[in-house]
Amino acid sequence: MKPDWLKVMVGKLPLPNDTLERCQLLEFADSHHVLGQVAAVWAPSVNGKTYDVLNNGLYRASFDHGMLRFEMGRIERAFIGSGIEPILLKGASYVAKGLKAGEGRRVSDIDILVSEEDLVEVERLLLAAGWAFDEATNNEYDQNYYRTYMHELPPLRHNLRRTVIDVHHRILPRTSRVGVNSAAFISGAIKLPGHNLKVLTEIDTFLHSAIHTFADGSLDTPARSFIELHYLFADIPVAEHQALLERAHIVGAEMPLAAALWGLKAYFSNEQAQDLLSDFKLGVNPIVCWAYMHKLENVSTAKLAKLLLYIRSHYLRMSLPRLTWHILTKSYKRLTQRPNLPLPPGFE
Amino acid sequence: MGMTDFKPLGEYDRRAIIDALAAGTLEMPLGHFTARIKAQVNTLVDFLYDTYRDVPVKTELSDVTDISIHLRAPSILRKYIRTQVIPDPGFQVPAVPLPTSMAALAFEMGVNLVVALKCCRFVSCHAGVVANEKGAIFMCANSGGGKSTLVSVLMEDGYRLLSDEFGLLCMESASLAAYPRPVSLKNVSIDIVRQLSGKEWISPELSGTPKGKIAYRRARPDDINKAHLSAPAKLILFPSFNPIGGHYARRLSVSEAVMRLIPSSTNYHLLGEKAYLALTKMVAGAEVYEIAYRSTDESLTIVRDLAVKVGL
Amino acid sequence: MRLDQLVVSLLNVRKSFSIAYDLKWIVLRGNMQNSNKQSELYKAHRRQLLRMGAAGMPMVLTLRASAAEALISQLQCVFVIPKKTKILVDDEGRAWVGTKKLGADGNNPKTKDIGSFKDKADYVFPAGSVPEDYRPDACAPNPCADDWLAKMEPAEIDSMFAHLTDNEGDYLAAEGFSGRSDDDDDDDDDDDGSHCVTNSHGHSVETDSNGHIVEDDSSGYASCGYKVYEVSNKTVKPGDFVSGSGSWNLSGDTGLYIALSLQYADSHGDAGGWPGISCIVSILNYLNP
Amino acid sequence: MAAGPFSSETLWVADVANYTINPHDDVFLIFHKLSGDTHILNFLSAGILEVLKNNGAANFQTIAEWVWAFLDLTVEECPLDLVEKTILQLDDVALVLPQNG
Repeated sequence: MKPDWLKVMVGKLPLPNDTLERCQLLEFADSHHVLGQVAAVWAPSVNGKTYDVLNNGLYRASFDHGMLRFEMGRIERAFIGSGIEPILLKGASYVAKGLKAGEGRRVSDIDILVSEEDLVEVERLLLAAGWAFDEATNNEYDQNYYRTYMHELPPLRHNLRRTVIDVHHRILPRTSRVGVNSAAFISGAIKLPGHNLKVLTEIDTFLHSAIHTFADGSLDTPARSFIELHYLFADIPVAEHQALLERAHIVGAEMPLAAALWGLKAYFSNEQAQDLLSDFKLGVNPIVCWAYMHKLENVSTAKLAKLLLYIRSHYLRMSLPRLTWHILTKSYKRLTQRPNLPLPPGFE
Repeated sequence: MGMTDFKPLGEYDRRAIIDALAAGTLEMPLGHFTARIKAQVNTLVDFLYDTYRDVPVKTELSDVTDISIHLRAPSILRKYIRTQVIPDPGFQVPAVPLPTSMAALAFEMGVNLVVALKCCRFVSCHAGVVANEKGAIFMCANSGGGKSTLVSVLMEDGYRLLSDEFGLLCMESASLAAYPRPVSLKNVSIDIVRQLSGKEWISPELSGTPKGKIAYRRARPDDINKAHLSAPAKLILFPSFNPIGGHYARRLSVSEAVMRLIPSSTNYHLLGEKAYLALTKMVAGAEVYEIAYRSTDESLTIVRDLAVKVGL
Repeated sequence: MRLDQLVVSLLNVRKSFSIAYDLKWIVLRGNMQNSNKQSELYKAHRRQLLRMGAAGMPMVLTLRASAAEALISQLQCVFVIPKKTKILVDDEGRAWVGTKKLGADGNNPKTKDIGSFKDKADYVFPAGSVPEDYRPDACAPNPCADDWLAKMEPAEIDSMFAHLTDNEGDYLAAEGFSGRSDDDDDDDDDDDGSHCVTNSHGHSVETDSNGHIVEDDSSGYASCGYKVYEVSNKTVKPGDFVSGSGSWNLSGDTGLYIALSLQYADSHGDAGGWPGISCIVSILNYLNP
Repeated sequence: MAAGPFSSETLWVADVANYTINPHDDVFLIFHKLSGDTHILNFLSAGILEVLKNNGAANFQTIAEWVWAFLDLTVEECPLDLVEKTILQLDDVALVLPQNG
């Protein structure tokens, strides 16, 4: 990927006129799952084949959004009378709130956050309503691993619709080295008008995206994450930037915030992000930056970068002995089992 | 730019095609789609020269394309196909690693998969479609139903080829779009069609493929030149080759037809209500039959009778 | 055929979704064809429908299966290899699959069982059928190591494959090859004595008039020329052997079974009694729609 | 199965605003806009949607009585239990919803 392609994808630079480069950009966007977001920006102002290709992205996104709205209703149905109001996270909340970050965005599974004391009841109600644990994780090791060390239940797939819910009870794994205050996020959540569901505030939404991108999980779709951060940051009025810093301090998200601001500066030349960063005490880990840049831009070193990010993400999640044991077990499992096959469009 | 810049692939000299393939700038219109092809496989060049010789192509891109196909080697030993467009998060278009000698098969499979799974302008169903000026015959079957043989036979019976692998239903007009591609023939059907159409229309055979012996029946210049013409479905068939059973034609109700068509579609759910409306509209405008036959001749007789019955 | 067997083989056939629909279809529409809404016939059909509904058949049918989903679901099929099934492989990649007695020390077959196992094999695959990795080392060349299969009359080979035309699908297999009648059990009786096995020391051994091997060594197990793979009663999920890029990654004993299944599918499609063949074929259709 | 908690007193409504239904013979094609799913209903499941559409929310017992009258059926022909099972099948695909949902 060329570094300035992300600017093109959010409309800060025009689409390349060179046909081959335009092809490559669109193919990159598609394979990085942001074609729909590029389409949301460019489809209205282009025609011909460029429009046709972008239109494919719009179809997929609108399918995902339809699926998402339906599943929101199904989740509310499953929780009827329980008084539980799950908090929508990530893509689900962007679409539900009608944020720019949601326009044209793919949503493959639904992330919800519930308080830890509700967890048992939430699991019971979802299982009763037809969700079930995937075969992949329905084994003792994975179940124990998730429940003991992770911040979420193993993914639940609905046995009729094949849609997936990730039920989080914390923002980050129990074992995480980044001490994020999950309770602060949960108590700060606001009701989604017309639903028995909740969403995070603008500031928390941005912070959570930063945490998810930089402190949790290896970054599989860097382009999508950076575009997301770009839009979510733009949703926060400049007047509230100070509040953003303070909130980051309260919830313990300084490091991810710093990294996110670096990303916005590096890929979108965002001055406000730069100003905030310079006010910032905490620096950004150069290795992390290197890894992300190479994963995003440089195919030849991408593998190494991915490995770095993989190990790092687990390093962030757990202590070293546990990490070693986990990676050993996982690689053993990888050797002994075949990967599960991917699902077709819309059935993820 | 535009069609004026296109000329039949067969009229280019080999060097130009090879360079364009290497640069990934070979542009090929396929009905309403265009494909960008990148490859470093000689056997593919041979195949294109033979089977796509009448298809107009450009060696430079005039615009972005719906389909982007890249044949490349994951290892020294094998070449396999990988489309550069991934239809869905985590969903990779599956492709069997095939020896270079089967690059043709890999290419055909790859193009079909992209059209089936990625292109959203049409409802795509597993179906072969032929048409005359009055309308189209839509033959819905998985591979093995003798669909391709039937398509080839009807091509000799005065119909033009719309598509072999996937029937493409336009959501606005509920009519069938042309997608004239080589008709893929398996095992015994190869000889049947070779005798019927003449050997000059049949590609060299690939043997030992996962599907057994395979050869392609080239689309005719007329099929290709009329690719912009859509046709309304007049006759919808669910054929099954049934050597040990009887032969019959059973009329299906609208609801049963829709029930059979939806599972045969690769993108019905993706397209939502527009697809439902188009599909039901197509069915309403046609007569639908489930047919079974014991031989190619028998299938032709049955289809001819039904075609007459619906005024084709 | 018992009903449960019928259903099993029904669900085993390639277009399982459409068949499943056909079954439900009966429930949804009864057998009624535009009969007059007041007629007794019409009411009778409705009552029949309600009885089947009360018996648990669905009153709502959702048409979710897109071809793409059907393709994926085909990859989830699972089958169990019949009890006692063993695969005997020679150094040229021939394979004999059967359930008859074949003693083994690890992968080394008991030399005196080899001849009879080959004679009574349910399926025979020609040279080159078995992937290199699964083949044993060749033994030192000796006079009787020539290809007895090649020397057989076509008719004899046909008779070996005769039972493939028992067109009973996986239901036959579900009974562990016992679908074979005894008369074809001794297909290739006229053993020409070319069943040769060499033991660990490379000494050749002859077969007696009954085609049973008389070997001249104490070890009793062939350490070259032949290998045996025990796949009895193993549960196979072929989809697990297909990588995300759609290629086959075959490993382990069941990997060999799948390799042979692919050979079988090439020549016979999903006809005949090869256990799990319809599952394999449905996956091939997924890989090459 | 059901899509969530319910009781014999739960009041059910049909999601009328979100589906289009076309009868063919005694079979009904339904497209459900929210789920994007296409369903085939028979006269009983379709009849339940129809009475709910005409009469508004009701519990199992009341719906059954409406259905018996509407389809000219006796309780012997169409037991309450079957009506309940069918309503729950409709609940599974969100064609009917509990009212307070």
